[in-house]
Order: sequence, then C-alpha cells, then structure tokens
Amino acid sequence: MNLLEVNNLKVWDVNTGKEIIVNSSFHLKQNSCLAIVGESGSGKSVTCRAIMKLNKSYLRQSGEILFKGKNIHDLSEKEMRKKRGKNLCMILQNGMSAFDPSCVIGIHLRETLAEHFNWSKKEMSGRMKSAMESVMLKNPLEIMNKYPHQLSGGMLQRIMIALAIVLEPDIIIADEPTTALDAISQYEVIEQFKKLRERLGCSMIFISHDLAVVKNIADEVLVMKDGEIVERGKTAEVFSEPQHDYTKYLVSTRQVLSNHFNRIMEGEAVVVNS
Amino acid sequence: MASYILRRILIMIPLLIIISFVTFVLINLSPLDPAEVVLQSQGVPQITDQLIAETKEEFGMDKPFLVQYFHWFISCLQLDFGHSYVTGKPVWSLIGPAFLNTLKLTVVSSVAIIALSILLGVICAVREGKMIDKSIRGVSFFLTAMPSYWLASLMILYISVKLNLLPTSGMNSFKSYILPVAIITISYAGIYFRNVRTSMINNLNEDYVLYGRACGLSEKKITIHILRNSLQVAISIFGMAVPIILGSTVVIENVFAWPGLGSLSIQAILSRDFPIIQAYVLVLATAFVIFNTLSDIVNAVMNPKLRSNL
Amino acid sequence: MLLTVDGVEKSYKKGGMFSTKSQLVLKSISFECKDGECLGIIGESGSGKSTLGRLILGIEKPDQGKVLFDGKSVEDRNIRAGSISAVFQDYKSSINPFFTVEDAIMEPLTNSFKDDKENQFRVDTLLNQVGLTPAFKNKYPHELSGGEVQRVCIARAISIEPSCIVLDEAISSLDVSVQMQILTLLKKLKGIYNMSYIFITHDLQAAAYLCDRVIIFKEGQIEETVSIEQLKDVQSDYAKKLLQSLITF
Amino acid sequence: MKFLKSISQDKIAAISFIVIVLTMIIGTFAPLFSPHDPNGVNMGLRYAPPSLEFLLGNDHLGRCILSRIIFGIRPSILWVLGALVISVLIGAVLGFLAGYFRGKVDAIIMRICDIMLSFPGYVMTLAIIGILGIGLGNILIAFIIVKWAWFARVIRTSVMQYSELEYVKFAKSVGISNLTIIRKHLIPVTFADIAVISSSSIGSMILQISGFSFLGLGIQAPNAEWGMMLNEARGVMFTSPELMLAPGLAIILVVSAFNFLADSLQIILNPKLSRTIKPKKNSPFSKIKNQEKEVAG
Repeated sequence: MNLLEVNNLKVWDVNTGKEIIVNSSFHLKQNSCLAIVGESGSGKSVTCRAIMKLNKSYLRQSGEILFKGKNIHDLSEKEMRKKRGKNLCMILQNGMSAFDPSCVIGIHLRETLAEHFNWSKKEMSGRMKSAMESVMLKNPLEIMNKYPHQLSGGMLQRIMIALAIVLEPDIIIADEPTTALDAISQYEVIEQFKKLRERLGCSMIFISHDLAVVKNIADEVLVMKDGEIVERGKTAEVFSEPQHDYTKYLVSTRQVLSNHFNRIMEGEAVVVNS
Repeated sequence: MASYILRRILIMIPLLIIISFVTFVLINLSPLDPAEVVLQSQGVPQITDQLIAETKEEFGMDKPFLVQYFHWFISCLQLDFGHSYVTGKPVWSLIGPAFLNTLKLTVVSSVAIIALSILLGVICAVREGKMIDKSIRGVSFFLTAMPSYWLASLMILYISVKLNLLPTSGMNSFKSYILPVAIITISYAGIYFRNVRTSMINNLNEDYVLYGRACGLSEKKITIHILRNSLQVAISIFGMAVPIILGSTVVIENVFAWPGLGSLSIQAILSRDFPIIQAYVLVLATAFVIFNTLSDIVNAVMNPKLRSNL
Repeated sequence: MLLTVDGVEKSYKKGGMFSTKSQLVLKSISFECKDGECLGIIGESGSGKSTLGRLILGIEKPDQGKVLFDGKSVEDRNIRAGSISAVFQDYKSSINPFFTVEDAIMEPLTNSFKDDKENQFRVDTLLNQVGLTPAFKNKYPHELSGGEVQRVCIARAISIEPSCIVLDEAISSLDVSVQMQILTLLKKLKGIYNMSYIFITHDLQAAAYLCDRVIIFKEGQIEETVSIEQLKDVQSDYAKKLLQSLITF
Repeated sequence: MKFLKSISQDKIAAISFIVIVLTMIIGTFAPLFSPHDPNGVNMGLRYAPPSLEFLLGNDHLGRCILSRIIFGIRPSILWVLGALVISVLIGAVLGFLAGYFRGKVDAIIMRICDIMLSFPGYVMTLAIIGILGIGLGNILIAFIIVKWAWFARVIRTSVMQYSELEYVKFAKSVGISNLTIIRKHLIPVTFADIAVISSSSIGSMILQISGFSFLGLGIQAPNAEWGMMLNEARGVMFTSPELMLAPGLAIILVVSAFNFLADSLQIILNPKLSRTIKPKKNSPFSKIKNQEKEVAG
C-alpha cells in the first residue's frame, strides 16, 4: 500500500502568479526511501513543505496529497498540527537555525514531546536520552542543556534524528540534511539515517542535490527540474541507465569526477594534467 | 559573566573622566571671557578691568587651566558644581531636584513607550501587510512627522483649556503627567514599534519557526519563542531610548512648564549661566553612559550567544 | 620557485570590544608552490584556509612570517599586479553590480595593458575561451546564472595572463553539474596558459580532479602534504578519516 | 535618470519628491514667489482671516503669513540641508578613511567618535548653543559638531561591509590602487547608503531645529522661520489658535515628505531589497532611527 500519494500537486506564487510546482504526482511506499534530486530552485523543498502544508502564505497549492488514503487538504489546521511531528516528521538542512537560539535544546525537545504524548518529564528525558545515545551522542543530558550555538552542525543534525526516533513517525522528510556539513560529519549523519531506517522501518523522503548521497541511501528517486518531475524509478536503474537527457547530464558529470577519483584511489597510473 | 560586568563598569571610569574634561574644555572655548560673563549676568553696570581681575581671582580663573580643571573635577565628585552666576545659589540645589523631576517624567514615558511599542509591534507583525498593519504604520508616520511642541500646544488648548479636563502646566498630581507623557509617547512609540515589528518579522522567517511548526508545536508556543527572540532586540533598543528621552524632554518640559532640567537649562542658556550649563551636560552625559552600560549588560545577560563569547 | 609561504601566523580578536581573547587561525604555515603547479588546499569550514587565501593575495597581512612571490613580498601591490589573480566563492558579489561583463574584464586589463583597442579585442577572445560569446559583454551580473558569473570571473582572472591564480572555493556555491563544467574549463585553460593554481576547497574529489598535490589542512595547521598519486597512502589519522568518510558515486 | 525612473514608479515617493523639490525651488527664489514683504507690519490687518490678497491671512502684527512661510523655507529647510550636507561630508571622509584602511587610523577615528557619541546629542547641542550664544547660525554649527561622529560611524560600517565583497577583494588582489578601488567600487555602492542615511536624518533635524527656534534659541525677530512663527503664535494661542495652523502643517508636510522619500529610497537604492522584500539583516540603518531621532523637537 502507498503510505503517501501525491496527485497533480500544483504550487504557485500568489503575488507573481508563477508556477513553482507545475503538476507533480508521485507516491511513497511503506518502508521505502524516496529521494528527490535536482538543482537549486527545482522545487524540491517546496514539494516537501507542501506535504507538510508549511509553505509560506504567498504560496498556494492544489491537487491531492493522500496520507494513508486521506487527503490532507481536507484537514483543519488543528488536525494537521497533530499529524506534524507525530506522523510526518521533518529534518531541516541547517541545525544551527532550526532551534530557537535563545533556548537550550532540551526545551524544544520537551515541548514537542509534550505536544504529542502524555509523558512525565522524567519519561521524556529518559526516552530522549536513550535515543540520543543511539545516534552516538555522548552525554545527552548535558547536550540538552546547551544552546544551539554551542553545538556543531553534525550534532544538531543527529539531535533532530534522535527526536524523530522518539516520535516514531510514519514518514520522515529530510530536506538536504547533510548539505551544510563537512565531509566527516556528513558521513556520520548518513550512517545514522541508514540506522534510523533499519530501526523504525519508516518511510522517508530524502531531498538532496548530491547524487552520491542519494545513491547511498535511497530506494527510489525522482529527478526534478524547473518544478517538473523529469524522471523517476529505482535508484540503481535511474543512475545506471538514465533515460531523460537531464538525468543523463547530471549522472555523467558526476561520474567523471568519481571515476577520476576512484582511479587514483585504486592506484592506477593517472595522467595528471597532461 | 561577572568579569564582563566588572570590565564594563571599570571602563566607565576613564570614559567619565574624558567626558568631564570635554565638558570643562567646552565652557572654556566660549568666545567670551568667563569673568566678563559673571559680571554681565550679575547685572554689574560698569565692567572695569579691575573688576574683571577681582572676579577672576574670586572664581579661581587666574590659575593654570589644568589646575582649574582638577579643582573643578574634585568638587564635582562631591556634587559641588559651584554657584550660579545669576542667582548665586549652589548649582546642585538647582540641578538636583530638576534632574529628579525630569527622571520621573522620563521613566513614566519610557514605560508607556515600551508597552505601546510592543503592543503595536506585535499586532503589526502578526498581521503583516494587512489593513491594520498598513493603517497603524501610516498613522505613525504622520505622528512622527509632527512637531511635538505643536501637538502639545494644541492639546493644551483643546483638552486643558476648552474642555478643562487636565492641568495646563506644572507638576502637581498624577493628572499633570498625562499630557506630557502622552506627547512623548506619541513622538517616540512610532519609531520603536517599527523596530519591534521588523525584528518580529525577521524572526518569523527563521528556520526555527518552520521546524517548530514541523514538529507540531502550537502557534501559541511558537509565538512565545518568536517574542522572546524579538524582545531581545527590542530591549537593547529601549536601553538606548531611556537616556535619549532623558536628554530630550527639553521642549516638552518647556511647553508644560515642567520644573525639570529642560526648563532650567533653557533659562541658563538664555542668561549664559555657565556653571549650570556645565553641570547640566555633566549630569546628563553621566546618566547617558550609565544607562548605556546597563543596557549592554542586560543585553549580554539575555543573549546566550553573546554571553558565551565573553 | 613561484610562491613561498614561510612560517605564517595569523590571529583574530574574538568577541566584542571589551574582550581580550584572540583566536589563532593559522599556526606556522610553510609551503611552496612551483611554476605551473596546481596545489590543492583542503580543509573544512573554519579551518583557516580562506584566511590563508587572503594572505597569499596580499589583502591581509600575516602577524608573523612572509608570503613571497618570486622572492618578493606580496604585500606590495606592484608585485601582485599582472602576476597574481583570483576567483572567489560567492558569485553573487563577485562582480560590481554597476559593471557590465565588459567593464569587469577590462578592470584588471586596463591596469596592466594600456592599449585600449587591443584590450577590446582581448575581451572577445577571453569570453570565447571561457565558453561564452562576445554577446555577453553588455550584460549585468544579475542577468547571469551562477555558472556564467564564474566563467566571467575566470575570464577576468586570466585576462592579465598571471602566473598564479588563487581559486578560493571557486566552485563551492555552484550546482554539482556546473561545478564539473568549471573544473573542465580550468583544466583546459591550464593547458593554454600554463599558470599555477592554488585551489582552496573543502571538496577532496574536486581537488583530486584538478590538482597535482594537495595540502590537508586542519584547525589552522598543515596535517599532511601529499601528491595526488600517493593520495591513497596518506599517513596522518585525520587524512585517513577524511578519505574514509568520502561518499563516492 | 534611472533613479528618477524608479522613483516615478512609486507613487508616494514621487509625490514626496515633487513636494520636496517644489519647496526647495520656492524657498530659493522666495522673493519671486512671495506676494508680500514677509516683515511688512500692517497693524490694520492684525489677525485678519484669509483673503484673496493674503491667502493665509495675517498674523498678530498684520504680516502676510504666506510670505512668512515662503521666506521661512530658507532657514527651516535649506539651511538645515546645508548643515546636513556638511556633517555628512565630514562623516563620509572619516568613515571612508576608517572603514577602508582600518588599522590605527580606524582606531583613532573611532575612539574620537565614541567620545563624541557618549554625550547625548540633544544635550550637547544645547550646551554648544549655550556657549556660542543663541542664533540660527550657532544652532547649525552645533548640529554639525554633534552629528558628524554619528555619520562617520554609520558610513564606516557600510564601507567595511562593501570592502569585504568579492569584487573589491578581486580588485585588491590584482593590485589595483586604493584610490581607484574607492572611486570605482566603493563610492557608487556606499552612495546609496549615504543617501538613505541622510534622507532619514533630515526629517528629525528639521523638527529639532524648529524646536530650538520654538524655544527662542534660534533665529531672531523679525525674520521668519517656522518654529519661530509657532513660538510667536503660542503667545496668542488662547485668543487666535488658527495662527498655529499654517507653520505647523508646513512642517508636517515637509517632514513627512522627507520621511516617505527616505523609506522609498531604502527600497529603490537597494536592488536586493526590492526583489526579495525581506529586509536586509544587520543593515547599518537598523539603528538609525533610534539614535537619530533623538527628539521630535
């Protein structure tokens, strides 16, 4: 069964009348990871926020977004709020700005949990603590008493993952979660995402422009360009035999870099800068 | 933290010394011979060279400049700012009560300004671009373009004289506060509410609002977070506002005959009563520095990012 | 020896006016770059690599040590003029918004070569060389895409035929596919002009594509210097970890 | 030209701009526009209501109010503009020196600014008037002395921000001379900022100076100045309040025109702002109105 089905989604700007998402339809199966790739401005983020109904007020959307068979456009704002976090959990690109800079991290975590569960304070801390330990964060209690600017981007990203573990959502929507990180933290965060999937068995929508990361984590992939889905399919197939010219172009440019690098690492004699 | 506050307070000392020096130099830059000014303001009919020399000796004006400054500085520390040239009364006996009166007016006005600015700022930010936002901003634009003394005069004319609701002048009961405070509030709230509005709108576009919503937090909780962050900016602005208002109630005090520093200083300027002008500048500059330091410290305490950088 | 960086240190004041703390951004950095060599400087954000870039370009002065170009200090702008050039990261601010593409390329040209007519002709050639057409001459930067702006910046950088170009995260804010185009272009131009590149980046794969030798930078210090062929045999722990963490396609 | 074109697209800005330009023209050629001698006393016409000959009526000495308003433009607006230009120029030169060359020059200039700014502006102005003696000239001198430091501070911030931009870094690294960089890269972009700063200070300066005149510290009778006219009207406020109307409205009109223009300039001169609408963070102007508008005179 499809957990999430998006039919004829359209998003446009009220002020300019410009269409940002032209007409997109896709679905997300239970227990699978769908990646949306594309270059900046292709409408990846807007698509995700449309699913959460969190786009800016000047963006309007139409079409069907069926979550477990129910159109979320029919939900009231209050019902939608109950779904956010509990059923649909989002992970943002920049951890530094995703938490209120004048509160310690713990406050956000506790407020979120209090919104969805009737747990005691102690139970919340206990669950957060074990979730944070499972994403390799040491001293969770100490971290919860720190301000966002005192933590690194990679740690904040893992805190968001830990919160997702406690919330046990049906769908995790990750919007460029590794783009702002340096290479080593990026690797660690991706590892945690993989574990998260194994552990919760939840479905995931993973937005990225980095094909290597997508190849690493996603089962299926959508390629977007200028608000349109130009290609879709199993990740391995799309990347090994791209059909659309744009995908071909994306894949081939990426391959040049990788092939060169792989040859170096395999120790083959490379003709450097002839 | 403690060391920051201490450093911030210690740095006030050289600043205050420089301020006192500048104040002293300022008076001595006057194109007129101070002794002559003394005699003029005492209404001496014929100013002879001998009289000038005598006056100089009497006021210690014949000593070297730095010595004069040193004497003056030491007595200032003891709140002895000399005697008025005109009335001969000790300056502090005039400045002290007047400063207190001005301070009262300032504090009451500042509270009104802060309350009104936050109220209007929040309303406008939440309804950004809607009718109410536009109309509040439009009205505030005209109010800030209005000369406050003009508005004050009109209010005295209609509310105090024609309707006889409030006193026209003086500082007798709480009723005397209403008009001056209203005028000061009108001329300042227009500026400060815009600051609250802008900083709230900036915060509304921050990622943490999006993430809070994505986590299903209620709008009430999110608004509290936004307010908390925007008020930080607002507080530091208000910290600067208090001393500015303190120094600029002159015109309003004059219109309402408020027995404060403003009225006193205008009198002193018109009669060239230098010791009073000198004390006036020194007292307000000191208050200015103290308030600025306080607002910096409050700001540092409120903002965790600043705090950890100290 | 073209460029010599000798025992350079740099620190910045941290915090506000009343803070006495200062942070050491670069700690005794020494290396050399030969004529026609392409040297990569790899480091994470905040590792001090961009500060190093500014010191090499003479925009800032080191607290200690020297940056020498052909044996002379780069702090003298006459040494820099005509022989050293740069391309920066933020394509949004890399061309004066009041300048057309032609104005932008002419700026260093008129500084080095006085003949106006010949310079006009050079602009056309340069635009062709970076894969644009002379029709771009009258455009303003906000009318161009990120990749196009970076091409113009490269044209501007090579216009004076410098012997060394500093590329400070020159491809980082571009989309991945556009990055590749720029890398290819840089490789091609190197064949034509035989300049040396100092390629500052956080992207090891891109550096490996372009460079002969890379310096791995961490917290203001050089962790390891290694030629590309030996990249797989790096010694330091940090470099090993960095290689391990790479997610390849 | 581009500037005029973009201003004509913004209705409020266009109207404000026209109001300001007209005021300045009328003020400059006051004798041509004013129907009567502004100082001509005519006791027979005291408190006369508006008539065809005296469009705004006559004051307590029977003088033509319209002519007095027109002649009042000179001290109330034009001279204030002059003082503003001088203090902005001083501020700009020092701000450029400090912001571009940094180092010791910067430290010295900024320390002096700090000291200047640690006096409340209004108090300092009053003190200088007290020492130099009353009169409009002295008020303007006091204003220049008090304001330059603040302009220097703001312009320095602006110059520093622009000096960090990549195209300035590029120009430096290819060895272009500092003077050329300042002339070709920095002055054009900072000019927009300076225009915005100046236009947003002028409104409050007009108000403050009229306030001083109102207190009797400014121009001396019988010369016409708007604040001075209001001061005279105050004396007879209870019997003929209508005398307060014309000068008061004149001030409101011109000050709002300047304020509206300042607001629009901020958007017009900043292409980034006009495209995204979202205000620029940490702009050097965010503090402007708090510090600058020290009083509504």
